[in-house]
Formats: sequence, structure tokens, C-alpha cells
Amino acid sequence: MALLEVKNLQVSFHTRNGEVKAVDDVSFTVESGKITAIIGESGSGKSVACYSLLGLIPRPPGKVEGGQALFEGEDLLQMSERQLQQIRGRDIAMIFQDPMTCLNPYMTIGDQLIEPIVFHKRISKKEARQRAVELLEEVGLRDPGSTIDSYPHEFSGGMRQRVMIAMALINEPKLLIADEPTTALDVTIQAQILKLIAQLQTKRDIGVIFISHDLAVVADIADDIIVMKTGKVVEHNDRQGIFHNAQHPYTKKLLSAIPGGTKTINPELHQPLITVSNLNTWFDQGKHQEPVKAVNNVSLEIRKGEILGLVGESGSGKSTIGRSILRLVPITSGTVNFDGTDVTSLEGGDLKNMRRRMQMIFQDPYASLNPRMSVYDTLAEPLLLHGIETKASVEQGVLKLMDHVGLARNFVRKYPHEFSGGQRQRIAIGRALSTRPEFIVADEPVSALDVTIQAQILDLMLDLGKEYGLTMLFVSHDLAVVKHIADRIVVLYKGEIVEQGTGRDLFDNPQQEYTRQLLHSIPGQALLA
Amino acid sequence: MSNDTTISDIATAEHGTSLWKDAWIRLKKNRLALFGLAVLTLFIIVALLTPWIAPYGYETQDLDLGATPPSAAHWLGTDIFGRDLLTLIMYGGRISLAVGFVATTVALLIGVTYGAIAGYAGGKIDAAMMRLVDILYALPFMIFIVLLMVVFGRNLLLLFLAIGAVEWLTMARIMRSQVQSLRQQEFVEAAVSLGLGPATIIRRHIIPNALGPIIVYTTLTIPSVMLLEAFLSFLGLGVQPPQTSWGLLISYGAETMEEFPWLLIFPGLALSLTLFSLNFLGDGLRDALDVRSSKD
Amino acid sequence: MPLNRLKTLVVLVFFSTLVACGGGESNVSSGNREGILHYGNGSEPQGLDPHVVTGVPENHLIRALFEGLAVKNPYTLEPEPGVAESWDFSEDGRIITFHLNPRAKWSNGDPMTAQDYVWSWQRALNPAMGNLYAYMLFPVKNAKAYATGDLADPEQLGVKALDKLTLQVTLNEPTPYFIQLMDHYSTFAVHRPTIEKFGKSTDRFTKWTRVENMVSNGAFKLSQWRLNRRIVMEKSTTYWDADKVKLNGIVFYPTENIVSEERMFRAGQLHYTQVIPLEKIPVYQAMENTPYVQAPYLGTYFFLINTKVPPVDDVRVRQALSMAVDRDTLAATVMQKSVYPAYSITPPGALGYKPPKVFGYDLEKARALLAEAGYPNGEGWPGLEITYNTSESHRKIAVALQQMWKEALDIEVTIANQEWKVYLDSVTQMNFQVARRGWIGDYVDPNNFLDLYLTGGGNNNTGFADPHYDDLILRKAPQAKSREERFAIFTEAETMLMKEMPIIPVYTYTSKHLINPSVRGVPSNLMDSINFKYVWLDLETKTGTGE
Amino acid sequence: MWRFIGIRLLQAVPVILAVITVTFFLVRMAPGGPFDSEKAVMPEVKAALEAQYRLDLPLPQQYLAYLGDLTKGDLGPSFKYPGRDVNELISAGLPVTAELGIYALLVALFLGGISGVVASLKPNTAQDYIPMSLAMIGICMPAFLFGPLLVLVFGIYLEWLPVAGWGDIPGDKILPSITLGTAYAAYIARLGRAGMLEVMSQDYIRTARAKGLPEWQVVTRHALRGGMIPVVAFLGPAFAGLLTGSFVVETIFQVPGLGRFFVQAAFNRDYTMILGSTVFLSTLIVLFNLLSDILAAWMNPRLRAQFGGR
Repeated sequence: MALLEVKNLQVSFHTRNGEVKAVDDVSFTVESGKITAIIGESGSGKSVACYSLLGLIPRPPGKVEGGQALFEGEDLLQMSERQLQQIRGRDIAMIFQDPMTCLNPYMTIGDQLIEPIVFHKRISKKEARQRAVELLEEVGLRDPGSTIDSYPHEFSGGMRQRVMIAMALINEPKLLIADEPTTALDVTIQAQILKLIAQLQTKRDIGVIFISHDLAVVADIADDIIVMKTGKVVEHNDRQGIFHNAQHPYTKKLLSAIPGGTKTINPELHQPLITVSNLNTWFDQGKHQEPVKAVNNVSLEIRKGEILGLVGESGSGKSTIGRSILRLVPITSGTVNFDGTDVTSLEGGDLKNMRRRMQMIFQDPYASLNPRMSVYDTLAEPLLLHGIETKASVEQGVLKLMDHVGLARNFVRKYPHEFSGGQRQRIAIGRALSTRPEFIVADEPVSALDVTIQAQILDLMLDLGKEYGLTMLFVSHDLAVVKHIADRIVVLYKGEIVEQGTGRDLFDNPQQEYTRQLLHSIPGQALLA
Repeated sequence: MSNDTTISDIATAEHGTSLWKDAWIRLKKNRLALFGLAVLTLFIIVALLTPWIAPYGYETQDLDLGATPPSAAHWLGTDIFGRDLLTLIMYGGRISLAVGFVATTVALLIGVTYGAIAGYAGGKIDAAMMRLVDILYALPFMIFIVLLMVVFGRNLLLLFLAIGAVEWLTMARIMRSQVQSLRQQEFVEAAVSLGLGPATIIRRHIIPNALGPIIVYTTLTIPSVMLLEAFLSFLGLGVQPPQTSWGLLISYGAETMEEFPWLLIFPGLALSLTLFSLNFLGDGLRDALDVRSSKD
Repeated sequence: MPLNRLKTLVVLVFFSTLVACGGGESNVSSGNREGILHYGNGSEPQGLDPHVVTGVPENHLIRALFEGLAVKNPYTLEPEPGVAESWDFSEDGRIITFHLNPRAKWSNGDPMTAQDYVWSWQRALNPAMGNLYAYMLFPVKNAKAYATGDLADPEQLGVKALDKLTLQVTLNEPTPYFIQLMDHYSTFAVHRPTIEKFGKSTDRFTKWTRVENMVSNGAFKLSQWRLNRRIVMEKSTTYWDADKVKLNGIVFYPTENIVSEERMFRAGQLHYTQVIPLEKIPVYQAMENTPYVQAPYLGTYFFLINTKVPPVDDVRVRQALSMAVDRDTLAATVMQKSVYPAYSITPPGALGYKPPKVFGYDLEKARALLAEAGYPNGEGWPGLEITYNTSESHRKIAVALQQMWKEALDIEVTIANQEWKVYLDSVTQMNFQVARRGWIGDYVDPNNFLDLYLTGGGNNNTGFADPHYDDLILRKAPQAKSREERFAIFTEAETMLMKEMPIIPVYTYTSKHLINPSVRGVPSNLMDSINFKYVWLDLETKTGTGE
Repeated sequence: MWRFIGIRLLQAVPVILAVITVTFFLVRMAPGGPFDSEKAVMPEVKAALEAQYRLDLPLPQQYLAYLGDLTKGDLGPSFKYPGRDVNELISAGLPVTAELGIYALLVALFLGGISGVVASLKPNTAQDYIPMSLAMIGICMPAFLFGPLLVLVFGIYLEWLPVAGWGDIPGDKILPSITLGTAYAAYIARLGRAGMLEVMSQDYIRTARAKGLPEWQVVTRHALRGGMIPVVAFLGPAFAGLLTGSFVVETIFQVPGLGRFFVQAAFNRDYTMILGSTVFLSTLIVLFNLLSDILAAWMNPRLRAQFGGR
């Protein structure tokens, strides 16, 4: 008998805009001792399906409309809240996406860890604590005997996720639901956590549901894979089946969207457009603390027409370099030479003029557009500011830009909240291009997008880059993406340059240990190679 | 916003809903907020038209009549001078609403500008500006207003200014924290990288996005200003008789609530209705303007 | 969770206090049993030093604690023996000899002596003292000169101790009301050793009036003084007439808020209230066995007119304004029949004085006068402002008056509410046109009202100046041979005053109290003077609030 | 943390000095003086009085003299109450007002906290609307109306509680505390509701539910602490507001607190009392704001760490 058998599950949300079917007739089974991955893009209903099993969707507006979920033969959907409480945290435990927000910041991790076991098993706090220390040790926390009394903010993201895992496992549940447990983590940490989950699962021989948007992530660990799209299961197969014999077009699309290949380098590009010398950007932490050296003595060169990839984990200073070049953060020392001009000393009109020549595309297409300005206002503002178009011609200018970035003209009066993420990023690209810049800093422009959209946007950027003759600094944490798009790659670690070279050089023959580690952490290599 | 220039050659342009329109659409679905809006509009119209539509002159007395309960001639009854209570409430509403709105506007203008500048400038300028706010916070302002009224004599303009001068502090704090969080937003960074100057950025990109909480706080400030006026009236430092305000009427009414309850009930109703309406409207606006809720 | 614990605590505190209350005996019934009077005294006293303070609440307190040479009988207001057993006048009425009661003692047991009075009066008149009521003693020879600093030697004052128990007072001229003044606290004796123990005799700030220090000579002595809460007095055992004192104690409450005071009375927390809110009067009047007691009071409510500014510099305008005031309606409606219309500055009945009535409510004549003055039907009227100080009842009168004048005379009238000190400033600086005013007599004599309008008098404030009037008050009246002659002179003066109309009298005050039926020995009188020595609580009376 | 407190206290000194200076000169601009009375005051008497209170000195000299006394902790003698000095008046009233303030705050926390939390648990239902409407009524209801209303109902008609007084008759502290506390209860309810709603939408609440904790434990163990931080931050200003704003309640219930002194001082032109009360109050406000900041920081482990040690 399967550990969990979900039959014809239907969940809908009753919102102001009417009823939305989030989960539509979904059936799947989860076996004990196996990792079942549920893959889908945002809005596919993958999380809702799992949360509804445990009564964890907000009700209202959410409502389970029908179906069965047999857990060890008993229907979870028919249980009372009290019965469900007995299941939650004891037989079925969960891990969530963002370890930064999922732990209660006001309680020590010890108190939070022992809560499920004290509550469900009614053992003494002392015993529970003993158990917690053991488990923390098992998930790889150093010195758990003393760190158990720390507060969550004293841990890094990876460590917190380990605490979350320990908390989920403390009652030895039969089923573990992991909802995007590595998405918020750096790539090296992601690799460690994936390994940990796989280890613990094997050791305990429990069932795991692993929810993710990224096929590559589950490539190494999943036994079964369920692919969902807009509330429906489109394909359900074992790992080999999905990766090597995908049936459904959507699955194929997902697979093909995983960036691959290395850009071939154009040897003609060696005339530098931007020369960064000994750049330091430090942030003060108050009078009595060492400043944070976000960028520490970095020198690099960006050649005219090339796309330079800047790779690093969070805190490596990769975004700060981009912002320092654009004068969006005050730099501490060093020079940035742009086509013969030192950008760092410009003021007033000269600075405004320079800003026209350098633009930026931001990571979050939700945050980078003013929600109270229509597409027209957003695009017209820079055109008019820099006198690129006159009042009379600005409408045509806006429309042309929209054509270029692939937005339908009749959206011109719409507001950002009415667009999807990909469309918004197109608006943002249009805005960046509006000033006819020579240089663009693209700060993780695709990492907030669904995988299928990522590919489209990357292609658009490559095309436009060629068309406008742009030079680009492409900042990303995702090695695969950078390898796909960049001519040359710079690897950063803690504010300093570790290594640089062409994509091929770096991938095939990394010189530094850190680079090797990074490359090693790229998920799903075995299957995708 | 430059919506006044139209795109003539695109007949098919779909007019999107701006967040304002969107907010209005959602507000229209919120019955309590609409009720609040309707009541306030009604009260404001009545206040504006009072001199023409009041059933009696507000100084017209009938001493022999004295205080009478509601009747056909006087729908809400009369006070001890035999003055028509409905008329008094209408005239009182003019003052109370004016005090509420004008003082709040004063607070709004000062607070929003001040907070926006401090929040946007950041660093030492911010520290210095907020230190001043802290200083003013430490003033025992109740005593201070009393002192001001005592020193300069009671007059409405001063009352507005004094109350506005007190209420802008919180407004500035709210605005500053809004601006501080907005300043971190990427669309503001984008505006900087486009080459826009600080004034334009504050005006076009920051203030429109900070308005939600400001509007909510505004709808909370108006009642507190009206109650402050009532308190000053209780002390005898409010408006000059025979002019009156709701606060004044209530404070008289409270003293004779056993003998002439209608003198308390009706002005009290008028004030509570206004405050409730403002509150409903404020909550409604907050929900309607919440960008987060419009995303999904 | 600390928050949880806090909440439990709150709940506990909350309910334990709730349980603690209820079922308590009311002040009135416990007071009746124990002979303690619970007395609403209006406000916290400024202090208890008879030579420093002014004001009605202070008066009640000080007259319970101290006793003058002579006191007023509460029933007749005629003087009767206090510290002085008897007194006699010299032939020409300028020298009074007081014979002190040998049993009169201070509350610490010290005997009272004539020297106490000599020293106390010197203190009361000492310019360094800053005694606002120093003028009460001005009939005494050289008192004014000493008080204004013109005379340095206090020994030249007309007050001498002939022996331990005999006090001789020399007056400037015969002063028929002088004996009455002996019941005013500014003429009371204070205990010299106590005062000197805590500072200079003229210090205003010393602590001699505190419970633990205070030495007094009245029927009661101070036993507790809790700021803004209560002042408690107990019967003094050293008082010479202690046998007659029936109360065992008095608790004075600073009942500043008159609405609250009435509620306290209704809830049985008070025996006696200082006043009553106007709106409550009809309610109480309608009761059987009403606790409401109303009586004429030696005071007049009127409006000052600044005779130096137009349009009220014209006597016809002033007369028109005065005649257009419908005092009967005002008294009957706004004032809830609790006052009497007044047409003169002197209240009627001051020991037999009948003030003249020179004018009445006459709209015809008022309009004619106004037309004569150049404002027919209010045309060309430059406007008039009524100034009053913040107070519910003043506001009522001013609002009513404004409307009466507007309607009757068709003239524009505005009103200006000023806060007390601003109002005082305006009045003293004569920075007003018409201003509300009241005057309560310090002693029962028309002189106390009529001398207000002497040329340049400190309380004149109207610009009224007439040498003939001054002559009547200052020279002729004191020299009058009989009471009739004297009153005739006053009548003449008052007629002059009411023709010139520097003031518009509106009504005669009344004293208005709520008094629990168990309280006895509190007869109504013109001075609203209560002598606690005579008060007793009748246990037989059903305690209640009249409801 | 001591450093932080020290800096804040030091910063308060110029603030309070500025308050003193402004107040000192402002009150002198007010028309009318402390010795004006309805009956004319003889010039000689007035001069004597002014000499006793140093008012005969030039204004700057008076100012310096006042500051000099202040450094010795002496707020000077009261004008209105000869024989009492301002220190004495404040120390007589302070315990009462503080007690009233604390009770009112407890009432406010109790009523406001409970209704805020209850309302936040089921937003936009009757369970939300009813307590929140009551809170709104609390905000709308001026004390000079609410107080008498309570007195009439509980004091006069039901005869359960005394109608006035403070500590004289058992139970007489209840009505003033409730009257004063109600307005603040309303604010606390709103703050508490908003704070709880914010916290209840946090991810860690979902974590707690996923552990299988029953809802009431989720609320009490996980949500309350974070949700109440805005309330705690409000307590400082609220308490300062209670101290300065108790005037109306003190008047209605004849409570012998500071509020009456303060307001009357302004009306009486009791210069020293006005100054004394402003100085005293500013100091209190600074202190209470500091205190509630510290408390709110202490409740947040992350900030607590910044203050140096848990």
C-alpha cells in the first residue's frame, strides 16, 4: 500500500475576482522510502496541493472541493482539525522554502525544536532537549549543545534550513513534505542540503515529497517526478522516464529551458569600454565596527561589445560592483573609467549625461517598476528627460520601444500589476534601452522568473544586445545561465575576484578551488551532461 | 502623471486600470467604506450649504421656550436658549469639519514634505531633522497648546496651526519610514540611474507610492484633531460663542445629560458618525490601495 | 510568557477592586452617626494663613479654624461675642475697647491676649506681607499709611493692648460696620510663636499652616490636609465655647467641578454642596422635602461699561442698553428662577437699605434713547463687544444679552470669551466696551458696593468720575448722624450712579446649596455665612438625598 | 546598552533646556499676572508680592536665577498656593496621577489587548467588527462624556461605585481608571490587531501550525510576542499621554492628580508651576519613550543582541 494516495484532489480559491481552480483533479501516490518530486512553475498548484492535505491553506478563500487523500489508509481530507493536529508534525512534517522567515525570531531554536516532540509525545523538556541536540548534530550543526540556545538570526541561511530539517524530523515522521527547500539558498549550500535530505531519507526510509520549480534540482535525488501545470498533473513518471523519455510537450519545454551550452567567444572584442581599477566599496556599520567590505580592491575590464558575466554567491559583492560602476552606491576609493571619462568624479549635468549612456536592468521585475506609472509613463519619462524624443514624437518613440522588447502596442496604457513577470521584465528592458545606452548592467535579470520565461528573456537580451551594439555586465549566481550568455566570466568571492576567463576556460579548467566547488554544485549535472 | 497627452494613432490602446482606478473599483465593493464616503460627503455638503439651508438662524433664541425635546418645529429639539439644535449642529459641523480638515491638511503638508526630505536625504540630514522631531515630541503638547491659546488669545486660525503643528510629527515619522523603505526599492534606483533629480524622484516616484499609509493616518488624524478641539472647548479655549462646534455642543450636553439628553445625543451622533465614517473610509482606502493585494 | 502572567495580574487586580467596592456605607450615613459633616467646599484652598489668602473656600476653612473678636450670628447677622466677651465704643465712636474672654485659648493651650491682636494686625498690615485684604483694617488709625509704606513705625497704629485682656482700637472716623469686620479673617489673630518658629513674620511661604504645626483658636482644629483631596478638622477641646460645638469634625472636599459635586451629593458622599448646576434646580425644586436651599445673597451680577469709548461713552446709549435687558425673562429662563432681577448695584435688604429703582425694562424708551444718540433703529451703529470670562453661566448670560440687544435695538453685538487672567487684564486696562462683573459684599453695608465707583477707585474700571458722588460717599455718609440719614445719602449716590449708568445691573445673586436634611443649624442669610459652631447633624432625620 | 541610554539621556538635556526657555518666555508674554485678582490690588501690595517672588528683577536675571535653582532641583515656590513649593505640589500629585495612569494603562492593555487579538484571529468577520467598532467608539468618546456616563450608570443609578474621589472610599479608583484607559484601549486594540495580523501572516506561524500545535498555542506561544511589539512601543508615548491627558478625568472624578495642577497653573499664571510641570513632564516623556524603546528592543532578540548581551 502506498504511504499516501491522493485521488482527484480539487482545491479552489474564492477570491474577489471569482473562483480560481488552483488544483484540478490531481491524483498521485507517494511510496514509503522514495522521494517524489512535484515540479511546476509558479501558479501550477504544486504547493497548494500539498498544503491542502494538511489543512494548511488559508480558509477562506481556499476550499477543498473534492477528492481523497489516503494517508496509511485514512482520508486526511475528512479529518477534523483536532485529528489533523495529531498528524501534523508527528506523522507528516514539513520544510519550507525560506529558512529566514520560517523560524520564529523571538524564540531560541531549542525551544522551537522541542515544541513538536513535547506536544505530541508528552515527554519532558529535558529529554526533548537531549533529543534535539542529537538531531542537530545529525543535520550537521556544530556544537549543538550550546548553539541550541541561540536565536535564529544568529545563524546563516543554510544553518537555519538544517534546523528546520531537524525540527521536521524530531518526531520521526513517516512523510516529509519539502517545499522548495533549497530555492532561497546559494548554490553550494543547495548542494549540501540536497545531499543531507537524501541521506536522511535513506537512513530513515521515509517518504518525501519534494516540491520544486527546477527540474535540475531534483535530477539527482528524486525517484518519481510529477510535473504540474495550471493545477493539473501533466506527466508522472520515474526519474529516467522524465529526463530521457518525456512525453508531454510541457515537460519537454521545461527540459529544454535548462540553460546549457557555452557561448563561443568573439575574438575581435578587446578594446576596453570600461576599466575598473582598485575599486573599493565599503559600507559603514557605525563608528565602532569594521566596515563591510562589499567590494574589495577589484580591478576589471569590460570590452566594447562583450557580455561580461559576473558570478558569485550572496554576499560576494557582485551586485555592488555593478551599482558602483553606475554610481548608484557611493564608492570608497578607486576609479571607473568609461570610454575615457572617470565616472567617479562626475557631478550635475555631466553625471546626468553619463547616466544616459549606462543603464541597469534589475532582478525583481515587480520591484523595479513604479506600480503607479503606466507603461507609457515609464517609458516616456527617460525619453523626455534626455531629450531623445520631443513631446510630439514621444508617443511613437514609446511604441517603437514596445515593439523592440516584444510587447503588444495596445498594452501601452496598462499598469505593471496587470502584467506577468516576464512581461514586466520586458518593460524594464525597454526602459533601460530607452536612453540609447552603450552599456547595461543586468543584475540577475532572470532569476526571479519561471524557467520557461527565463529562456525567452535571455534570448531577447542577446538579440537586443547585438542590435543595439551593447556592452553588458551580466550579474548572476547561476553558472549555467552565465555560461550560456557571457563572453567572459569573472568569479567573485567575498568582495574579491577569484578567477576570470572565457566560459570554456573556466568550466573545463578551473584554476581555483572555489571555482571548482561552484562548478561541482551545479545541480543535475549527471543527468544533463 | 502625463495622462493628458493622448495617443491618437492607436485606437486599440487598451486603457489599463491605474492603481487609483483599481483602488476605486475595490473601494466601491466595500460597503462600509462607501457608507463612510457617503456620510462624509453629505456632511460636507450640508456644512457648505448651512447658511442657506439651516432651518433657523443660529443666533435665533426663544428664551421662553427654553430646552425642549424634538418636535415638529424643532426636529432635534432646542437648547436652553430655545435655539434650534439641528441648526446648531449644522453650524457646529462647519467649525468641527473645518478644524478637522484644515488642521489635518496643515499637518499633512508639513509632515509629508518634512518626512520625505528626511527619509530621502538620509544620513546626517536625516538624523538632524529627526532629532528636531524628537525634541518636539518631548514637549508636553497639551500644556503647550493651552499655553499658546492663553498667550495669544483664542482664535481659530491659531487653533488650526497649533493642532496642525502638533499632529505633523507623527505624519513626518510615517512618511520618513515609508520613504526609507521605498528608497531601497529598485524602481527608485532605476529612476536614479535614468538621471532623474531628487525632487522629481520624490514627487513622481516616492510620494504617490507612500500615500496609502498617509491616507490612513490622515483619516485617523482628523478625528483626533476634532477631539482635541473638543478638549480645548471643554477647557473654554475652543471656538468663541455663540459660534459653536460639535465638541462644544457635546461638552455642554454632557453636563445636562440627565435633564436634556437630546442635547448630548444628537451632537454626539453627528461626531461619532463622522469619526466612524472616516475610520471606515480610511480602512477601506488602506485595503484598496494595498499594492500587495493587487498583485494576485 | 510574561504577557500571560501580566494579563492574569490585571484580571486579578481588576476583579479584586471590583469586589472590594460595593456595600460601603455612604459618607452621609457614617457622618451622621459619628457627627462628621461632609462639606463640599468648592476648591482647594490657596493656603490657610488668614493674612495671605483670599477667597470663599479659604473663608470657610479659616472661619472654622479661627475665631475673630466678634462673630456674626448666622440667623441675624448681628455681631455677637467671639474672642471678645464684650466691647464698648467711646462717645465719638472712634475708639473701641474689646474685652477678651479669659477662657479664649489657642489650640496648644496658650491663652489669647490682646497683644496677640496687636502683633497680628501689624503683620496683616505690613507692606512686606503682600496681604490683599489689608484694606479691611484701613478704618484703623494710621493703618493705610503703614500698609502703603508711608509710615514705618507699626507702634503708631491705632491698636493697643491696655492689658492682657483689653484691646483698644482707634479709628479714623466712626465706622458703623467695623465690628462686622472682626469676623473677616484678615482681622483674625494668629499665633506669634508658631509663625516665628517657621520663618519671618512676613514670609508667605512658611510651613506654619501645616497640620503638624498649625495653632489656631477656633471651634475646630486641623487634623488632616491632603492636597486636592480633603481637609479634615476635629472639634477643638481648647475652644472656650467647646460645650456648644456639636459637630465632632468636618471634612472639606475641594469640589471644583460643580456637576461632579452634585453627583457626589446625590450619591451620599456630601452633606452640603457649595453650589448647584443651573439645570438641576428645577429637578430639585420639584421634589418634596427638597434638599435645595436658595436665598438672597449679598452680591450683584452686572456689566461694566467703559464710559471712555464710543458708542457707550454716550449716557443715552448706556441707558438704552440697560433698559433693553429683559431681566425678568433672563432670571426666569436662563437662570432657572434662581436669581432676582437687579436694577441697582446694591442688593436689596442690606440691613434695611432699600436701593432706588430709577429705570425698568422699557423697549420704547430704549429705542428712543438710542435714536436720540444717533442710532435710530441701529443705523450707523459701530458695533459692541461683550467681554466675559470663561464660565458656563457667564456664557449663558452673555449669549442671551447679545440676542436681546440685537433683537430689541437692532444693533450688532459680538461677544468675546476671555480666559480669567486675560479678562482681569482687559478690565484693569479698560480694554473693553462692556464686560461682565460681579461683586460680593465683604460686609453688610451699602458702602461696600457704592465706594467701588469713587473717582479712580481700584475697582471702578468704568471711567466713571463724579466729585459730587465722591463727596457723598467719602465725606457725607460717614458723618451721618443716624442710619436713616446715612442710607438717604447712599440712596442719593446710587440714584446718581444709576442715571449715569457706568454699569448695567442684571441680577442679585442667590446662595444655592444642596443640604442634606440631617444638617441643622445652617440658616440662610445674606452673607451665605455658615458658622460651623452652630451646625449639628440630626440623627432622627432620615438620611437620604431627597430622592 | 548603557551607552545607548546614556546618549539618549544626554540628548535630552538640550531638549529640556529648550523647552524651559520657550516656556519661560512664553508664559511671560501671556496677558495678566499671577497676582491679578477680581478685587483691585493695591500697588504697594503688588510690589511687595513681586519682590517676594523675584518678579522685580529683569527678565533675563529671573531666567538665570530659575535655571540656577533648577540645577539644585528646586522648582521654586508656587504663586497660587503660597506656603507650598512646586516640588511639593508635584510630589503630592505624581503618585496619584501615576497610579491612575498605571491602572488606566492596565485597563487599556487588558481591554485593548484582548479585543485586538480576538479581532485579528478572524479578520473581517463579526468577531473582528464587533470589538473593533467598540474600539472606535472608545476613540470617539471624549472623556468628558464617557466619565459622566459611567458615573451616572454605575454611581447614581446602580449605586455600585462611588462617583468621585481617590482612595477615600473603596472602589473609587475604578471609574476614573476605566474612563482614562478606554481611549487608549481603543488605540491598543487597533495596534494589536494590526500587529497580530502582520505576524499571523508570517511564515513561522505556518511552521508552528505544521508542527501540529493547536491554534490557541500558535497564537499564545508564537504570535503574541511579535504581534505585541508595536503595542509595547506605544506604551511609552501612551503613558506620557496619560500623565498629561488626565486633566479631564481628574476634574470629573475629583482626583487629586497632577493634571489639574498643570492646566490650572496655566490659567492662574502660576509661573513656577507652569515651568515646573513642563520641565517635569518633558523629562518624563523622554524617559518613557526611552523606556518603551528599550522594552520593545528587549522583546526582539535581534535588537537585544545589539544592546549587548541577552
